[in-house]
Amino acid sequence: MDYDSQVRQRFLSAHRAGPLNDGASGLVSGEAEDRTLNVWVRFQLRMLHGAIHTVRYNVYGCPHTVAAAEWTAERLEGRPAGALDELSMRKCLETLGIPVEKLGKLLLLEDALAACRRRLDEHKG
Amino acid sequence: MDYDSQVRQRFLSAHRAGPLNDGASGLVSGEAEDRTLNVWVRFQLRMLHGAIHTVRYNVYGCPHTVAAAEWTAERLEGRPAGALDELSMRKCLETLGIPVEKLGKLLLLEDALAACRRRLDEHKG
Amino acid sequence: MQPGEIYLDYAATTPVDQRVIEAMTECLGLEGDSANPSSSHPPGQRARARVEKARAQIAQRVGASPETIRFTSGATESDNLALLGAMAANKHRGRHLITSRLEHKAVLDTAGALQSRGCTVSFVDHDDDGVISPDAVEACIRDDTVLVSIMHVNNETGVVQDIAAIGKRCHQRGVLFHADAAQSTGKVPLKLDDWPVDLASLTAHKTYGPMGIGAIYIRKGVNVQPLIHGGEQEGGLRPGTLATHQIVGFGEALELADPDQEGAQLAERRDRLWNGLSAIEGVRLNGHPTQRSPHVLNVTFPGVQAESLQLAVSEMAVSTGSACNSDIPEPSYVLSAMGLSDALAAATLRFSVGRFTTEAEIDHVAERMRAEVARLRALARGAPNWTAE
Amino acid sequence: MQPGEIYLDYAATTPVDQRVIEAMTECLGLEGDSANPSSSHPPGQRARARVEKARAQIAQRVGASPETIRFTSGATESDNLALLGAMAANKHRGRHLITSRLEHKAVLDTAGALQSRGCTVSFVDHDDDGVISPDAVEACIRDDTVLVSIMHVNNETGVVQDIAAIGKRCHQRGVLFHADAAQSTGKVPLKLDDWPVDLASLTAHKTYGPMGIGAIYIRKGVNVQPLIHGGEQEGGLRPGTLATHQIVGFGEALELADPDQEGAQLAERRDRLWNGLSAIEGVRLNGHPTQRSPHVLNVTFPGVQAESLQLAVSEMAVSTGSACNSDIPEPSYVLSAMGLSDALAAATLRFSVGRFTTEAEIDHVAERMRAEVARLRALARGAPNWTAE
Ligand SMILES: Cc1ncc(COP(=O)(O)O)c(C=O)c1O
Ligand SMILES: Cc1ncc(COP(=O)(O)O)c(C=O)c1O
Repeated sequence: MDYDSQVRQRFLSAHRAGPLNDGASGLVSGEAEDRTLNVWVRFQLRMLHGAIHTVRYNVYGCPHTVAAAEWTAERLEGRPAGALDELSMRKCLETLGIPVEKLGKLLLLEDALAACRRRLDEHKG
Repeated sequence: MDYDSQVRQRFLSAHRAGPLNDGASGLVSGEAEDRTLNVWVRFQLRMLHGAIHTVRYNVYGCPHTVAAAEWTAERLEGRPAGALDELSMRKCLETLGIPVEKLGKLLLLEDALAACRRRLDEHKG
Repeated sequence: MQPGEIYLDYAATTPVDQRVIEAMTECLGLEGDSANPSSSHPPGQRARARVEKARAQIAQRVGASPETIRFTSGATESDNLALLGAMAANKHRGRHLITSRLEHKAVLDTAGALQSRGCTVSFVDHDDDGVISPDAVEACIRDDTVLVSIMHVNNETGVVQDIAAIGKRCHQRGVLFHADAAQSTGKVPLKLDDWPVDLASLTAHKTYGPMGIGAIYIRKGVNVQPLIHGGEQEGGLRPGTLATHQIVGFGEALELADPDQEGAQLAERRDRLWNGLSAIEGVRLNGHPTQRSPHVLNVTFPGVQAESLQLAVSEMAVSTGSACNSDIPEPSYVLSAMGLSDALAAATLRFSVGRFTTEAEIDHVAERMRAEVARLRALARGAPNWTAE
Repeated sequence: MQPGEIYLDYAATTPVDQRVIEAMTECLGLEGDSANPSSSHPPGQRARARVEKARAQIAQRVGASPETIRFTSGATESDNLALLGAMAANKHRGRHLITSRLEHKAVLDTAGALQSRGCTVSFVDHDDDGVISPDAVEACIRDDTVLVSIMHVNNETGVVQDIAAIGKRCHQRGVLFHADAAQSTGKVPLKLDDWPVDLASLTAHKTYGPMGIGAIYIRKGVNVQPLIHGGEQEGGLRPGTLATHQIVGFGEALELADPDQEGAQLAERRDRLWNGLSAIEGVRLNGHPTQRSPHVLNVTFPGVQAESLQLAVSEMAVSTGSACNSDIPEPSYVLSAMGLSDALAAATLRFSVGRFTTEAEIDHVAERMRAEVARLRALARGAPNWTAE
């Protein structure tokens, strides 16, 4: 498999990997998994003043999935909560040069973000 | 094709090739040919005191046939006329290391010798 | 390899030995024995002599007589020729083939092609260690069985089948026996003429010979129909200009291969590696623990994906999935057949050691694997159980 | 070759060019790009990149796009794949094949195999110069014709068929066209994508590349069934580990081959040789006098047997009969089909010149041929007419 350097670098560094301290306040998290696709992912967001302050993730997956999780975390930090709905995995695919066959796996990241969004709405509601 | 050195050497030298002077006396000759085998051969013998004094041949054929003609000429010179009947091409095959597939061609040499023998008998008779 | 890279994928292919390269080069240029070995002129005959010398070298190494060895383009072609050729030439005996789910795709896909041509195929069972019992093979034999095809050394797990015992059952029942021996040569001794084997597939590139040349062993008297037509080469069974340098390389490689001596060295390296890896929690060695070839180690690291592990340790060439077909990463059908879940199969790497593997390399690999498995497991912390079961 | 030997059998095979040997060697040892090109690790990917570079080099030289080129073990296999594979994949269109009696055995014997499987085969006529007219091909086309297979350059006579014109007729009638181009590359320009050719057979070893590697050109959209099964290599059409060094050698060889420039040089050598030989009484040049490849000269010396002539001049490697099959010396079926008697066919030698042929060699050969033909004719003095007619 020939990995784009964008993928390689994010997979190897995975700066934003790892859980946030569960005890802290303003924390939402969302998971998604697909056994047939062999992927599991969890995002954790620390919200501050209605914006996404910090993003952390844990992921079990192929290098593309890991890199996409890292990219997602990068993109979300500092953005308003609405960004959760706007983030497109097709965009991720393009930016990181990920083969289109992997889109199915990447869409699980969207699912995990949607779960975060739901939690956020619950908190508000 | 891998030729035995015995074949190679006789084919390349062909010492006894070429016609005898037709004008001379005591000369018999015999030919044989087979178009399907792509072979023609002629032996000429000079007889002296009832023995074979000199043998010459012309031949159109493969290297094995040429070498066998040379070998035949070698063997006959200095022998009594009876040698014409005794010479065996199986012997030739063995001595020169000729593949057995070539026996058909070699047997034409026997035919040519038999023709010589008949001429000899006619002369006597 | 580039500086710093460690090659541990000898089961996929082996670098050509320097001595083999030299023998090959002697057949290549204008100054070499570069004529067509079917040509009747002296340079052609010299090339032919080299071909025949190589045939004898190969025959000698696998315990066969030279006229049983026919050159092909590799074990894939040999497997095809064995299965398609023997089934076609023995139609009068029936149309039933027996093989296993652990075979290389060259056998499995050919069995599939035979099915689509009206043959029936039975798959013999194996145990969880990937071992096929002679009893199980015999139980599959029917009146219309023509051929049994069971590999000698499995390319993914290294498990060795007892082909002498399996072949014996076949012969007792009047059935032909084919063994794919692509992974055996130089690692496990072969005695083809002595064993009840009718057909065997060999290849050069798993034994420090060149890629693209192989052979089929055909026991005297066994009928096989050619796949390829045109020309009298290899007794009409496999026409096409004989590739002198490739054949010479194959011959030289098998001349150098010495399973008795080299096998012990490989086993020592492999065991050292397993020693280093088994410190990792939960690792599991796939395939029979002792009935195995000395060059392969198939290891599952529950909770991490092999594809990620491979990229993490990309200075080492190790294999995910089935070596010969890893264009498309999908869980190994061999491991699945041996009962591994998809997740575990996808958490598996094949390490294969060879002539040029050093102890220092082994130690480095073990250390790096421990570190990267830990990192990737941390990355996946919180994942559900199915990812590691 | 050994010192003093003169190689004039370039149509049988060519010595590998030194630059090609170097490129091949880079893929062979532990330091080289010696991994399996199907492996997903970095060394595997480097080998894969070399394979794809070679594919592009080959495609470029034959006027094709890279994805139309699939590697095989040589033109024999490609011919088989073209004929068997296209007939099998297009059964719904019919079961009729058209070819000629001048084809290589790889085509003729495969046509025979198709006949024994229920296909019908028509042989298109040619003139005494060995030229096949597009009209004659068209006249053979029937409603159930699937494929026409006509070679580009004849391996015995060097006659070039107008495959663009023949292919055009095929396409007008909705029939597939295969051209065996084994002898063309580097001597005669090929424009496969531009020409109405669906399938073409290529080989490396006639163009200073290695023996044992070839390719099949398959126009986009043309269906061909594989002969060999197992693995996804070459889009599943031709499985088996890709032989990197062989493919790289093939690519490099075609990169170096330049028909425009080299063809002129070959023609000049060939004409010099013909000049020297035509001084011999009664000699006759077989095949069309101008519609021919620059590397082959097929000459009959009435009244002498080629086998004897070959041994007499054994310092020169020239070919009697059909080059690829001269294990068994029998009159060439190509020359017989062109109307030569058995005796004349057996009095024929093929001289083929190449990149390394020098003028001094040519002059030596012409002189030696004159002397030895004279000697052998003297030896056969008195022979009946049929030996020279
Ligand atoms: C067991 C087995 N059979 C067959 C093959 C195919 O061999 P080749 O690459 O020579 O076609 C391989 C490896 O690729 C193998 O490991
Ligand atoms: C016209 C032609 N076709 C096919 C072949 C077979 O090619 P290969 O030797 O690559 O199998 C040859 C030469 O051998 C040839 O000259």
